[in-house]
Amino acid sequence: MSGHPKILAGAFEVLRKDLLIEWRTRARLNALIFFSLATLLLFSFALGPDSELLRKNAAGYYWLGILMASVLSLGESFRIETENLALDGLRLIPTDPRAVFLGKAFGNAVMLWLLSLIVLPVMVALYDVTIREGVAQLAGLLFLGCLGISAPGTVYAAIASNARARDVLLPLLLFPVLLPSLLASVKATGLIFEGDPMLQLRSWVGLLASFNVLYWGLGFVLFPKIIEDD
Amino acid sequence: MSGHPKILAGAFEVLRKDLLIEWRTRARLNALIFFSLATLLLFSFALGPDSELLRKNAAGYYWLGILMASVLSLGESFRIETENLALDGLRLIPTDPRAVFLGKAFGNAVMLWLLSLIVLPVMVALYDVTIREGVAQLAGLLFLGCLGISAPGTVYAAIASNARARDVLLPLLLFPVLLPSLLASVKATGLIFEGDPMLQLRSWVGLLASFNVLYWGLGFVLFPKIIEDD
Amino acid sequence: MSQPAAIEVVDVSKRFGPRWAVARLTFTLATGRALLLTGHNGSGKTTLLRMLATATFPTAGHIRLFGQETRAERAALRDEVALLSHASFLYEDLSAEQNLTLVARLRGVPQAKAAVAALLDKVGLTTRSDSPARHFSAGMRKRLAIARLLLKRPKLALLDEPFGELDPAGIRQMEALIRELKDGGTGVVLATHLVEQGQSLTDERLHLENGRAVGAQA
Amino acid sequence: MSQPAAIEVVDVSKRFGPRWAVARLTFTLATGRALLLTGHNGSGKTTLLRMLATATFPTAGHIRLFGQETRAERAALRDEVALLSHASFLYEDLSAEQNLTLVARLRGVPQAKAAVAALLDKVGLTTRSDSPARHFSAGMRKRLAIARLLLKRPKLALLDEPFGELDPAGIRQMEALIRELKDGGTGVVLATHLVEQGQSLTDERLHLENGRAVGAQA
Amino acid sequence: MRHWTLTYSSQTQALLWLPMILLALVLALIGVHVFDPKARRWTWKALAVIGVGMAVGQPFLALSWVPPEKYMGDTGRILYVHVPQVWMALIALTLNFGASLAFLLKKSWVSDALAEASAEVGVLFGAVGVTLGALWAKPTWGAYWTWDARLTTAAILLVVYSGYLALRKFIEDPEKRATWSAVVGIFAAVDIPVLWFSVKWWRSMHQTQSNPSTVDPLMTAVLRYSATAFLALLAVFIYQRFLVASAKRNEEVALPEALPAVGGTP
Ligand code: HEM
Ligand SMILES: Nc1ncnc2c1ncn2[C@@H]1O[C@H](COP(=O)(O)OP(=O)(O)OP(=O)(O)O)[C@@H](O)[C@H]1O
Ligand SMILES: Nc1ncnc2c1ncn2[C@@H]1O[C@H](COP(=O)(O)OP(=O)(O)OP(=O)(O)O)[C@@H](O)[C@H]1O
Ligand SMILES: [Mg+2]
Ligand SMILES: [Mg+2]
Repeated sequence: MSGHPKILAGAFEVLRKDLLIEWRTRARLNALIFFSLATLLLFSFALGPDSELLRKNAAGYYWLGILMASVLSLGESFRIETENLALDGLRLIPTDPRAVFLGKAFGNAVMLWLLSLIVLPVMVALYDVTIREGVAQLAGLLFLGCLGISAPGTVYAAIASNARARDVLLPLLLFPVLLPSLLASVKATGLIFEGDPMLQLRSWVGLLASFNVLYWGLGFVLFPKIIEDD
Repeated sequence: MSGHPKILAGAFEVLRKDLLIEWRTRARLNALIFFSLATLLLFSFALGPDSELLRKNAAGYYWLGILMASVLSLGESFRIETENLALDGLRLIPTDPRAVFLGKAFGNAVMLWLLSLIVLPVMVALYDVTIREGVAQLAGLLFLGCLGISAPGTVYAAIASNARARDVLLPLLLFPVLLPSLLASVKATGLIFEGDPMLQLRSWVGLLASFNVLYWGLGFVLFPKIIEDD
Repeated sequence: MSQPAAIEVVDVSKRFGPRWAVARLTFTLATGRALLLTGHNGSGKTTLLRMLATATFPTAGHIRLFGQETRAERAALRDEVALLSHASFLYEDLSAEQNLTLVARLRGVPQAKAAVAALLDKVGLTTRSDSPARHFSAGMRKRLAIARLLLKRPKLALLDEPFGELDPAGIRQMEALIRELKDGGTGVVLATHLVEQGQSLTDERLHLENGRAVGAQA
Repeated sequence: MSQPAAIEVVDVSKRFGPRWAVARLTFTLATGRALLLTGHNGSGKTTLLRMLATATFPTAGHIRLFGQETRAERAALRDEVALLSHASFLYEDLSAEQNLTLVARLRGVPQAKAAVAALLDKVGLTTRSDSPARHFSAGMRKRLAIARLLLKRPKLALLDEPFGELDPAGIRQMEALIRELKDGGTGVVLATHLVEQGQSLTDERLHLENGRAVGAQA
Repeated sequence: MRHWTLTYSSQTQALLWLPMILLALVLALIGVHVFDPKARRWTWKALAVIGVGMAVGQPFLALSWVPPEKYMGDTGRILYVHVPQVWMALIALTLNFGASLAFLLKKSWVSDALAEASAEVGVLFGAVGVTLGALWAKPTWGAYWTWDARLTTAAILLVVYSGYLALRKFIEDPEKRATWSAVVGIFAAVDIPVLWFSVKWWRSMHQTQSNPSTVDPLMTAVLRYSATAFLALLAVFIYQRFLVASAKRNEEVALPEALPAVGGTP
């Protein structure tokens, strides 16, 4: 019934729709940017004016900002699906649930990645860090990290959006599961900021990549179980 | 028309309703607790295994955790009002909009306060801090801080719940305004953890209290403008 | 003018973005009379009713209910006006009974508990009084919304498609209810697409087209 | 059995929490025939239609459409079955046109653009094709949902209160549409509280009471 | 690590085999329990007797019979509880993974109830193990808690599964609860190997798994003995919790009298 090209075509349509909605409301990315900027600022405020400390932990704060933003972004991405039972409508068109997963997860990853790139210069200025290992490498790493957040994030957001207390349930489920891959992102980003004399970057990126393969595979297989109602 | 006793009675009913919903779904507080625990873990994880650093900044992390939770809690508290235009229904009963403000803001403050108290022992253990100035004092300070978050938080949550992309809008609006009172909370809490040889605690608490008076006053006056549609 | 008109709409317009949902509308409804509001989809019926209910206010023009300006006297007027709308105003996570009790307490209904029980019985939801509204079917929600409306007899009842989603028995009950309200002296504005049914229940008719009144006012 | 029945419901029950919305229901509908579904509020009509549409599945029992089991063959069946439901399935922030285009592309409708324009015209929303669904009135949403349904002729149309919220002209159009579908060989299940109107459009009737079939099946 | 070059009498040598024999017995009982439904009436009781009996003897062995640990002295004896507790938690959570997978492959209330039981018991054992580890850490490392990789991953694992249990509480509908929590259970299981290998991946101050060949055979024996005792108790706990869970599930999904069972489980 549904060969691979059909899944990809479906995923593309879902992605296109989400980007259209984003474009029409133009709200999510804008607000996300301000949100993570505010979070970055907050860190520097709450932790006092110790700039050495800030620089040392810049990678951690940076990813925390992205993570917090991701919760909001993922929640919003499924809020539009619960209004009018739109997700039911999508399923019944029919759209392959795996296509929905791919489209939404990829869209979320791209959104987060854009966010992280836009916030990057501000973070660099605010925390006074240097990018030692090349911006292209950093951009690639950021994308990998965002992919790693968005795959489990999409699965969990689908669950949370149907349950009571959806807004609070999502981070509760998501954060702990993300911790290991987040750690890998933080460590790798830190090495890019501070230089990588012992050549550890490779192994952290490898770890992150394996998490990605695992999470995307699991999401692809398991997502249909969540949105199908049987 | 609406004397003070009537406003208070209305505020009480609104509070009662929110607590009833919370009790029926039993979801928000539970989820918030896990969420802030996960956030505390996240901080320590993302910032590396430097326990000296953690202890030093414990107050900051603690309030950041509460603040993040507050964003979710406030959003949820107005999500239930947008379904079926329930807030419109409430207004038309009629309920004094100021009663809605008082009920909701107080309910949110209590929720946050409970959260902060429940998370406190875990935080103390995780970050290895000592409470030098007395637990009762700390509890009072926490309540003051939560009141300081919930008054502007309620106003902004009401704004955000009407706008598009509400989830991302709330923190965007909330964070910058909260920075000063948050800073006061963090400093005062830090002094309680680390001792207060120079007797600065008083002035920070004073600052926090003045912010509270200001925010609650402003909220009381401005909230009706937000939920009334004219 | 011994008694002010129940509704007095003076040159009222309401804009959403670039579009006028209601445009330069003027009419009056004497106390105790019932008005039928008809018009094609999107003609502005709901918008008009929401303005009458003080849920929203005109962009231009004035509305007076019982001689009082809606914008200025909203607090007092809301006590006397009731709106049954497309949106049910229900809290999804409260049970049927809790939803009604909340309103009863806020409205200061005496013997709230008994009143709520009687109304739940009246709309046929007694057996489901503990279910949260989230678990209700479309018609059951409508019934609960009707019960909510009846907790305190209003001086003016604004009914937006009250027959929608109701089963035949429910429709008959609703008709009886409207008659009862009228007989008790309550003003009624009834917006519905079931024109014949509506006409048999009302004294006057206002037909809207693109937010404007069309034809002679009955 | 040269041709399998359009609908074959075998001892179907559906539970929500402790409550049975549909209980031990059995009936068949031959291909090309139209069924009227009636019953009081909360009797299980919507639940049954959602099961027929493969939006949800029975707790016990089997449903076969055109000889295919719903649970197993959902992907193939969804291509042939269309549901008009209480919920509109619309994306609030997409315009009318974008909502339809999305569905057209996912369904692989040829010449999507022209088809969408034709349907918008048919339901009278051409002038509003660029407005987001969020700004639509109740009836306009219903019209858009109907257009969404018609993008591809289904083999089985499941209509849950299709007349609700429509203005008189819309109701007439809907009736004509149902006749047209029937004449084209599409099976129709019509759930409505307007019994007479429904009966004139259908061949058989199923009356539900608390999730059970009542009376002889026509 | 801790080399002991003492030699033991042949009597002691023989005793060292006892834990392995008991372990075989416990495993056999668990096997019978799993594969022979009729035996379940008594197998769990036998396991309970063995588990409780061994657990009563355990303090004697751990606290006085085995000599004190070379570097940590008597505090090192927490090892005999800390380590098996953590092992049991990992076994229970792995079982949760299996049950979740089984539910998704073939829906059955048995696997759902088993998933619920194993997660809860796993979190319980894990919490005890981590708490004991923390108590141990104070004298050995000087602080109850450090942000060491093993400890952090252990904490994460507990939070992950607490989230899993919380999710189960939030969903009323039994079908949805079962499906969604199975999915979450599978995602959560990713952290089990992460925890296990954390000591290797991140050079940790926590002890790596020592190899039996480098540890004193007496210590190994007592450790195995304790693990066997806890394994028996784990099986009993999970089984009892499973009975509670399935009773509740049956109540939730029961077809009422007016509706004699048709079709059966979803
Ligand atoms: C959940 C994962 C854990 C596992 C699988 C685990 C396992 C082990 C094992 C196998 C040993 C013995 C190492 C050896 O001597 O061969 C050990 C020792 C120890 N564990 Fe854990 N443990 C875990 C968590 C913890 C936690 C959370 C703490 C403290 C908060 C902790 C504190 C200790 C201490 C202090 C020792 C003695 C270390 C030493 O000999 O230097 N463990 N653990
Ligand atoms: N999600 C749900 N959770 C719990 N109960 C539900 C749910 N959906 C429906 N029900 C219950 O199932 C029964 C049948 O509901 P259904 O919506 O099918 O009725 P209906 O015949 O369509 O009614 P109406 O004419 O009011 O639209 C009702 O008792 C309702 O309360
Ligand atoms: N919030 C809004 N934003 C923008 N436009 C709106 C909004 N609400 C209503 N409109 C527009 O105002 C007009 C009147 O809408 P209204 O809901 O009053 O119609 P109605 O007569 O109640 O229609 P129906 O019979 O379909 O319920 C419509 O063109 C609609 O698109
Ligand atoms: Mg309307
Ligand atoms: Mg229905």
